Amino acid sequence: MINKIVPSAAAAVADIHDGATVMIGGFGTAGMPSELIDALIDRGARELTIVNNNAGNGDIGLAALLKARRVRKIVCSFPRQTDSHVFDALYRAGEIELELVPQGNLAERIRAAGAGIGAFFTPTGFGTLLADGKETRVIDGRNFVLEFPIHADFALIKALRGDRWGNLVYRKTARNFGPIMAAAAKCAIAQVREIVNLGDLDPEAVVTPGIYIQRVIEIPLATRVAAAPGAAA
Amino acid sequence: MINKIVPSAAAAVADIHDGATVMIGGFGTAGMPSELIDALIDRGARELTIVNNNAGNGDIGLAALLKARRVRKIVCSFPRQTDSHVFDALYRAGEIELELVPQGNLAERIRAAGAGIGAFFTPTGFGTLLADGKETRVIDGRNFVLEFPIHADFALIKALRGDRWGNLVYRKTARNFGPIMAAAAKCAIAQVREIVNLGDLDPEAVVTPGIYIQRVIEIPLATRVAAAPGAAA
Amino acid sequence: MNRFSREQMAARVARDIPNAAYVNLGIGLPTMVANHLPKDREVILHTENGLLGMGPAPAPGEADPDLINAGKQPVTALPGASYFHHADSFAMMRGGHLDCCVLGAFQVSVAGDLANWHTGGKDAIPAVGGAMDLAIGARSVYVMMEHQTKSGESKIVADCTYPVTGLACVNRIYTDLAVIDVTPVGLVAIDIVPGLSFAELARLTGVPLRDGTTVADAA
Amino acid sequence: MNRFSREQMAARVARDIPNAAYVNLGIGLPTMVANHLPKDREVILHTENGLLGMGPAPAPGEADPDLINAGKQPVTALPGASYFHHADSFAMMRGGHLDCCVLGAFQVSVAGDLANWHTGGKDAIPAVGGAMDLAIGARSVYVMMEHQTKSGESKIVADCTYPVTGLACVNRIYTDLAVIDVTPVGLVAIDIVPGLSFAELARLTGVPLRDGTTVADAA
Repeated sequence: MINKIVPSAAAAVADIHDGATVMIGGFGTAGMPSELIDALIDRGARELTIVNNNAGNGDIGLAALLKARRVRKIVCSFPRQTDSHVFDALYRAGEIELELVPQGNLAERIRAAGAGIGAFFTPTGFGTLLADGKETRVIDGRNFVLEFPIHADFALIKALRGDRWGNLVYRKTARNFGPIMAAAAKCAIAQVREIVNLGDLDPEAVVTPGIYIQRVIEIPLATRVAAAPGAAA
Repeated sequence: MINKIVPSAAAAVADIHDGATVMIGGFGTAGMPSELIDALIDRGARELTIVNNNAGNGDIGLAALLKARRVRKIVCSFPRQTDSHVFDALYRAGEIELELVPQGNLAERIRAAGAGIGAFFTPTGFGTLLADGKETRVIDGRNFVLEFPIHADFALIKALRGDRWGNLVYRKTARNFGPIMAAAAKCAIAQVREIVNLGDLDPEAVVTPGIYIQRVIEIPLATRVAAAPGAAA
Repeated sequence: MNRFSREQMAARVARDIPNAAYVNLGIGLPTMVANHLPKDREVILHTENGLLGMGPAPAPGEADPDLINAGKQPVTALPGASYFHHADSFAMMRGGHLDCCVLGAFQVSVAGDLANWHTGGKDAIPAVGGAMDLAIGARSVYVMMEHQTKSGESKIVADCTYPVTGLACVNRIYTDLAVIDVTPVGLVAIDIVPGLSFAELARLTGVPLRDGTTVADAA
Repeated sequence: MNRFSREQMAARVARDIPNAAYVNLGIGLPTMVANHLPKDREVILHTENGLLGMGPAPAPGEADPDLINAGKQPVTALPGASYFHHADSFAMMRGGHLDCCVLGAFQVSVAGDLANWHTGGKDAIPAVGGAMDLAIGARSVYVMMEHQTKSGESKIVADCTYPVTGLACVNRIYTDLAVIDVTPVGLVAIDIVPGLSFAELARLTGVPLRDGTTVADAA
């Protein structure tokens, strides 16, 4: 029998090693797998390369991982936000490397890794600082830049529901990078609000087929909210 | 108000011109938009370039379009089938041009057209006859072939349900090429079994967002079956 | 000097967006355009974080943290909306399927080059988001910005001094002083704030500018 | 000469597919493997026309023309199945996510080159389908074929004389005479039909072949 369900967030991230490339889903906090990130902080892996759209918000989730000095490099499109003070301080101190990628190229490079594409010509970024030194080509009279896939060792993503095969459905705009990161990583770990029985997800509406997911951990919606006062007590 | 619903298959294809490139959905007969193809035959456009996975089955649908000598060239992955006698005869007589494309490259080239990708490196076909004369490159020690997008003037596809914005859901493996062809064509025309009210389709389960669809025509399942005896009478 | 207000600018942009258009409104000033779309038009809004058919801000207390726009503000979804992942969303943009996007800018050049992502300052932390994809992806790129910097320099320039977002991508510029088309023959003012002469506008703009207002009247 | 039957070949392939594997079974002989998968293993079948979690053929009268496999035969979908479009399906294959595919072949070379799509004959109409994607996409590519042509020539060759489907892509060959691994040091027979000596197999194969059966016994 196939059973990708793991008993705890700690178990889910137990083999994330120093120096790993880890994709983390989410657009801001929508779709951010906070409990998996917390488990990764507890796990203690260092010198990580993180791929995310942003570079952390406030002091929780990805920001907490940065604050704990576990991240050597971040690949993202939009680090600077009103509440990205953790990243901002590390960056200004020269203590974190930044690879800035236009958001669509970031998404397409992640997609290319999962789809077995070796490289692709994109019009985005042509003639800008972010294409400096990159190969370009004119195709049908239009300018393109050659971009390469971004692969990862692990992906941490958040979905709404999953089953023991790893099939996933998401919730609203929290879907964002989850499906493509799952496919781009050797080991994709999904936290879901609810684990359902095999066959409960409509096969027409499954967004991430289970083939892309190696581990599923159930984190009910109430857990985090309920845990906060307890942790403070 | 936006209303992409057209009253008849004839109206839906009324501007398909001689020499147009027309993508036709379907894998064999699953997902083949037979009524739209029949309307295209009635329309009379000639010298068409057709993009489809196959080259027609039996004497209906795409095979009938070929039989009516409307097709100058076909781009497909699998023309030869047990019931592809119409294509076989035209091909052997040198009366139709064939561009044979590995199925995954066909799908990815169609996807690239809709996604604004200028070209991409694929491992599929490297070292084979079907990559003869094409640019190749070694990336990370692996061999790739450069492939270019396939754009179309029109796409004819079949879906299960649609709404007045053009949102579509499909049925089982009849989904196949529909979503990517819709995005690759300047004008995508969908025949659906049922038109539903705006808002009836679950936004989490819409497969083709309406932005890719220009026209929707309702062809209930019963029509074709019921029409056959009538036509014979 | 008389100036178009931000609301007037937003209303002017909204007037130029036709029924049935698919539109992406950038972060900041462009977001205001949504409030001015004529009620008799159905315009479908795209947000690059994976939603087509975006609705207005939710009623107080009804914000859903999983339903946000590209500026990470809570929004709603209209009947007919659809969700999709980031690669699909940017394929939609890059593939030329959006009729129009409206963006803020630091500078626009006479050739339509856009600078709106980075001041290039040494201590500035760069962030690009989806700006470069929007700049090259939409069929029409409209820019909304003040005509001049706070120190009175024209933001419409011969060549961008800020790092560019995209080359030759802007089609029309809406400022607090005028509406200016970027055309193959150069910049053409098609609308000027009441009380400002074309000659004065041209002087303030500081780059070659044609008067398209009289032509428009004659047409 | 004793030969493995087609059923025996299919059973032998099925034995080598582990629990939890994602597998694509090609058209023809490979399709039979599905009937021999051990009941205590859960193996998930992919069909390139857009289905993961494919089930067996439907009961008589229950065929659904919208639910077919790559050979266009009616199939079913198991609980846990999912449907996707063609670009997503081939991304799954090309991206190396399938553990294994099983394909028929005209020829396999000592380097693991595969020829299975075209005889190259002047009057043959070429058709490739998903063969080239499967050949390069799956982590392990298993070939099932008769060891010899009808005229007695080995289908395992120094170099393919038929047009190739993919280069250096085959990992293991299942024939009616043997099971042969394609390894960096050359072909290694790991199983031989009872009654056939390795020397005789090597002679019939006609290309350099190592005996891996005794090594396996010793291990």
